[in-house]
Amino acid sequence: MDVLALTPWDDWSIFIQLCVNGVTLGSVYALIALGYSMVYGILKMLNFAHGDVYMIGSFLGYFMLTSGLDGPMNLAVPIWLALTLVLLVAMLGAGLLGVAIERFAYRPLRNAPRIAPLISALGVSFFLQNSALLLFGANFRTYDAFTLDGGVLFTKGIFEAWGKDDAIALNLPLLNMLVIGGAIVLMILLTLLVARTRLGKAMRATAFDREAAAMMGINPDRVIMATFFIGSALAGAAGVMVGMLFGQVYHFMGFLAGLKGFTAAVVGGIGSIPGAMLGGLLIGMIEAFSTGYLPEGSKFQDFYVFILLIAVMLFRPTGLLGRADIAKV
Amino acid sequence: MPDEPPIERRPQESERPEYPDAAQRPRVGVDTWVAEHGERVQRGPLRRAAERVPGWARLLAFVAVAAVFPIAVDDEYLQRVGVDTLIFMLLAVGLNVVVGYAGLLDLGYIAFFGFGAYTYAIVSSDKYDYHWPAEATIPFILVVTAALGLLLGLPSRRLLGDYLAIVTLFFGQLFVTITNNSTDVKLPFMDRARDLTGGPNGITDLDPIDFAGVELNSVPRYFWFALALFVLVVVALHFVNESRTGRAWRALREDPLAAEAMTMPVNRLKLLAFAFGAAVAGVTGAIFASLQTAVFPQSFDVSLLIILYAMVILGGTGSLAGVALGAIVVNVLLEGLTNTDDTLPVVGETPPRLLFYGLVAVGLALIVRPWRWLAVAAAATIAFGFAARLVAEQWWERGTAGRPSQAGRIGDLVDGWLLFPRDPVDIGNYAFVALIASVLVLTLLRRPWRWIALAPVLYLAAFVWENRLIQEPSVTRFILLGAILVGLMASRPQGLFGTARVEIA
Amino acid sequence: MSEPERQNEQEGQVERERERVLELRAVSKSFGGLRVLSQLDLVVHDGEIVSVIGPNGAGKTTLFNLITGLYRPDAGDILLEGRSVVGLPPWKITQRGIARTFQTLRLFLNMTVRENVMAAAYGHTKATWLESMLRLPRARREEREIRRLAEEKLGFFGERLVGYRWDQPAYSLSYANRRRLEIARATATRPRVLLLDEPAAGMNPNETLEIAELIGKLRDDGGYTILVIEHDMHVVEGISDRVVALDHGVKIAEGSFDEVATSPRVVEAYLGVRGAKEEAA
Amino acid sequence: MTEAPDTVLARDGDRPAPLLELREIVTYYGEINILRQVSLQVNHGELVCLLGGNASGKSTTLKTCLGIVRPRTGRVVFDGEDVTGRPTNYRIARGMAIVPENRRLFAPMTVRENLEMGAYLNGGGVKEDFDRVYELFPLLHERRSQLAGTLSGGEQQMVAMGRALMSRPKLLLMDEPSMGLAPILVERNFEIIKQVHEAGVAVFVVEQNANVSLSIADRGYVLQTGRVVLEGAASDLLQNEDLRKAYLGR
Repeated sequence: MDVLALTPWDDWSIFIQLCVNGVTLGSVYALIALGYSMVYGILKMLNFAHGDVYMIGSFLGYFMLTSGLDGPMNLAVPIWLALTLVLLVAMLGAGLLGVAIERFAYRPLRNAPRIAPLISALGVSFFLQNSALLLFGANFRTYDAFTLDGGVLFTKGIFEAWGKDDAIALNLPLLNMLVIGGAIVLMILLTLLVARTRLGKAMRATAFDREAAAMMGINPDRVIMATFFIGSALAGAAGVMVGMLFGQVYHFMGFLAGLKGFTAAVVGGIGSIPGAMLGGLLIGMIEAFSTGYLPEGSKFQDFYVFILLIAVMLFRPTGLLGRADIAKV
Repeated sequence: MPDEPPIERRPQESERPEYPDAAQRPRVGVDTWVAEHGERVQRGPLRRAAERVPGWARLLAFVAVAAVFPIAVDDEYLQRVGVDTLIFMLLAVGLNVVVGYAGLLDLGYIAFFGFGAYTYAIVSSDKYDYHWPAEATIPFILVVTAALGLLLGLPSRRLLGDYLAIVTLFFGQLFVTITNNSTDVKLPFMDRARDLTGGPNGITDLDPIDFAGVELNSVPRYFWFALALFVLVVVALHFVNESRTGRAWRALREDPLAAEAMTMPVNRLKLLAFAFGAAVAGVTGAIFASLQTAVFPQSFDVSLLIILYAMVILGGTGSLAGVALGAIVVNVLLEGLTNTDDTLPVVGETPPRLLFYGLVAVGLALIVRPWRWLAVAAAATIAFGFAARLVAEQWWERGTAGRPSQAGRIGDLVDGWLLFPRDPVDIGNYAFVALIASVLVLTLLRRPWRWIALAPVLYLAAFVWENRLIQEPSVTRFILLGAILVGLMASRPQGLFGTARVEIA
Repeated sequence: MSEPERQNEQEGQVERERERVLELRAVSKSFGGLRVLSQLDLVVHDGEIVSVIGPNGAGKTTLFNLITGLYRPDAGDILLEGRSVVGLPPWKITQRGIARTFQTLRLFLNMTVRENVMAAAYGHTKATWLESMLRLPRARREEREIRRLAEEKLGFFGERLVGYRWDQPAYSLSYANRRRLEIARATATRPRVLLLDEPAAGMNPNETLEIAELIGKLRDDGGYTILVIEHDMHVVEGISDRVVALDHGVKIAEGSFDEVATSPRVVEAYLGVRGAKEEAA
Repeated sequence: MTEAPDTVLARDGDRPAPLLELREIVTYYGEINILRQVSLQVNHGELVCLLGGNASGKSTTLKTCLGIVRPRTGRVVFDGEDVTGRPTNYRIARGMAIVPENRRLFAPMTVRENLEMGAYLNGGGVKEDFDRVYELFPLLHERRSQLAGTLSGGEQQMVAMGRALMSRPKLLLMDEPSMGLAPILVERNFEIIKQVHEAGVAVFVVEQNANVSLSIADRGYVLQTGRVVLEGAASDLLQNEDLRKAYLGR
């Protein structure tokens, strides 16, 4: 028992607060993981540049937010519209970036040895990171989402207190609710798209057998492009959400977030959309709980996530919701 | 026979010459695939000649040239670049075992390098007050890094290449996080919180390697030590590669399932490859640490990984000579791009500028065919520049108010040709983004338009270089490296010196 | 026509005495609720050539994958020379004496023809990497031996895979030669039992004829016990001591070629009316 | 029966232009030369087969027709139009359809979804298309919500045929319809091909099994290491000595 710095029994309000943080963070990771998973499903490659697309999306949101004349966006529009606008711009920009990356870095390598697009992806990632460093500098930029309404709305909890006998304080900041809600809406839209629409079916067909799909008249290039657009747009959305949550962005933020999203996708079962969501949530929770309960958790949360990854790899190599491909012999 | 015999098509004149015994060969039902394979493959004469030089001769030639390098070059900076290059070559051949031979994507390789360096630091400094002799330290590091490699490989043993990539990438990141943060750690078995790794300040004042009575107290000595180790490692790896173990590695790279069905314990072999790579990286780390006389977490971050992969890929995975060559090319390139202080004696120009314009020229020469178009493009670019300058002098004074930020012969030349805005940073940034977009668009354009658009794009590249990139050499070289990696993959996935492999999905 | 019959007659008497090299006992396998093999019993005796036929999806290749350890049976036992091999990894099973070829050809394409065969000798060579690194005598001797072994195995195919072809990459081989190389590679593991998965698929009639002869030669000269999946009924007729017909994972007929080919269930599920007519003709 | 407008009357040969024509196609795969000056044609409503051993370039020829492989030189003309530079989806929209080798169904999708994919360019198929296919293969109607990967070999073949017919093709390309199939399925398969052909659709079969394909074809070509070495009426080819020796055996 000494191992743990704190246990949930000590203070339930902390437990609940950590849950909220975990779910919030988890939904962001899930959004990033979805991009990895979708791209892996259709191209069978890990898009290492995905984290950097997320970073660029975040910066695009930042510039949109601060595009007003004096500091934060002070256009004469309601806050919800401003936020939607920021989100849309980031998603569109990140989506287009994803499409460009696919077109120029991955498409020429469709028939190359498997390792080639991975290397190319590393190159793109490195290029984007350093370009961002050149363009935006090494400093953190502050995401002034709070100043949009004078910092009143976002910090105010939905339930300021939840007075019960054991006096558990519950604070659900609106910002967290917005992030969670936004992520859920995006994920529902994505699930519907893949299951119901013609594009979704084409995506599934292309993911299963690209050449056969081409033989049906599906243009795989276009389907892959759409996949990259959607996946990258989700990453862009995640970038804005993270910027608002933590209040800052910087050029190297994509690497670690990408790694976590990536882990989420693998833990959930790569190629599986619900898997990515579950994996994201799990990792968000682990990070949150490790800061509260595990030894040296705030410094070594990455370590605990890594342990989770190893554990899943050991006991369920296909991920929690992934299906084992029967080896075709 | 039927009334109307089926038409038989004789090969036409324009086709390849027939074999002398063509008349006797049966025409239907015989597969001539193999017999004609040789002539069906197109391959340059230069490459065929190069392939005929035996490996040991190449190694000998290299050693002969390299051994005199520290004597011939009496400049400590250059000698230091030489040692660094050898360290990179060692790292590259080690990585090649994992990536090239066994086909495993190991993205945590740098962590083994760092682990070796930190282990050296721990046993050879005042930090823990150990001062082991190098004769013990080096074998020790060899064994512990190999063991760590095995440990990391274990959970990945059932996994496909991609999953291994993420586990190892994460591991590499974790290594930096842990070394960076272990300044004030209280683990369950400790009585109090302790500083384990020195955090960002690292461990300093390491002992120099003192191997078999020879203390490595100068850069040339490190150079020879690294060279000897390199030769040892290359010969050892070559022998292993030629043996049943190496054959099994290659087999599992080709088809792990078939390899397993043919008596090869795939997982064990993967782990072995992993441990081999780790051991080479660990020992190299020890040399690196003692050369630096200090270790810091930042030395082992992901940039180094990318650089190493660039080396291995550029050289062509799987070939020892190729990856070593790749290491030389990439390291010299990167060094050259950051060295803005020196002006090269003969050409009277700083290395970065020379390299940049050189790279652009070589890149164009590789892509543009026929070469007379190159002259046209150059002329068009020059003309475009003067025209732009002329226009700007009329209408946009701010655009010509600046000066080249570095002196040099090329700097003087471009001064009257390029635009130099007064405040180049912002404009340079926008121009940089525009340059990326226009280069991408250029690859999409069709023939005549591509040539027409080439001149302005080249001019834009020069503009961005002179106004923005040249001022931040340490960022620029990585941008260029990333771009080269992507470009190389798109145009020649087997690397500059590698042979294409046939892969059937 | 009387030849197989006579043999079959003898079979009954001799069966007890002949060694059961490979035996499957009530083996079942499902994938995601889909039953691919159920309660399959199969015995292959020493020196026998047994053919497995059946429509696509009948579970033939699954059977091979189970025997070679790529899949693990849900139930039942698989015995090689009386010892169970269930649960062993594929490489160990091959080392014990079951080698196979693949229907879809899985050669090491970028390795040379000779290296392909040499690689398969991994299981019965012992030199460690350290010995190889130092070029110790054992490593050198083994290397010479497996080189000779590879050349001998390749020589089994007459002139097809010898001489300059030794040093050509496997991808440059013709389809038929790739099939031959796969067989050579399998025999280099020194197996007792050879599993051949559609060895004549994609070959023209001449090559098919040749491969049928070769399978007989493998048994007679090489001493292998052979289990083979084949669609070409001419091949099946020409080589088999016994034929087993599967449909939907169940054995629907077993016996001499004639017995199986005329079994109504086999005609209905596999041969079709025309196919049966052709066989009768 | 299947309604394939425009092509029903095309068999009497009053139209001189062939439906599909390959002109001196040269193809490379990486550094290796696969097709060397292959020329052939398929007329309206005709059933043509292309024979050849493995690695003779049969499948590459077919992929060239469809635009999956681009030739280095040579032209592909379909229905009077040069489609050499056109992508696959364009050619399919103009009336090609293919039953790929080994069927290549979308295993994790249902039978109905597989059929929809066949009519992808028509927005997933209208009711008549489904009715037409279900009429030809009533079993598919029964199995329409089942996952294609769980069907037996024969049923999968029906889905593959049905999927190709969903786009109402003028030309049906068939890649090795007998490859790796049980005798009973080969037999059924070729009956279906005959049926489709009799409904007026031109069929181009690429096969290794000379006997069964020549017995239903109008004309045939023999391909060998990337060259057409023989061509003629199917009945004549069946008599050809070289071909008999090489492809028909005994």
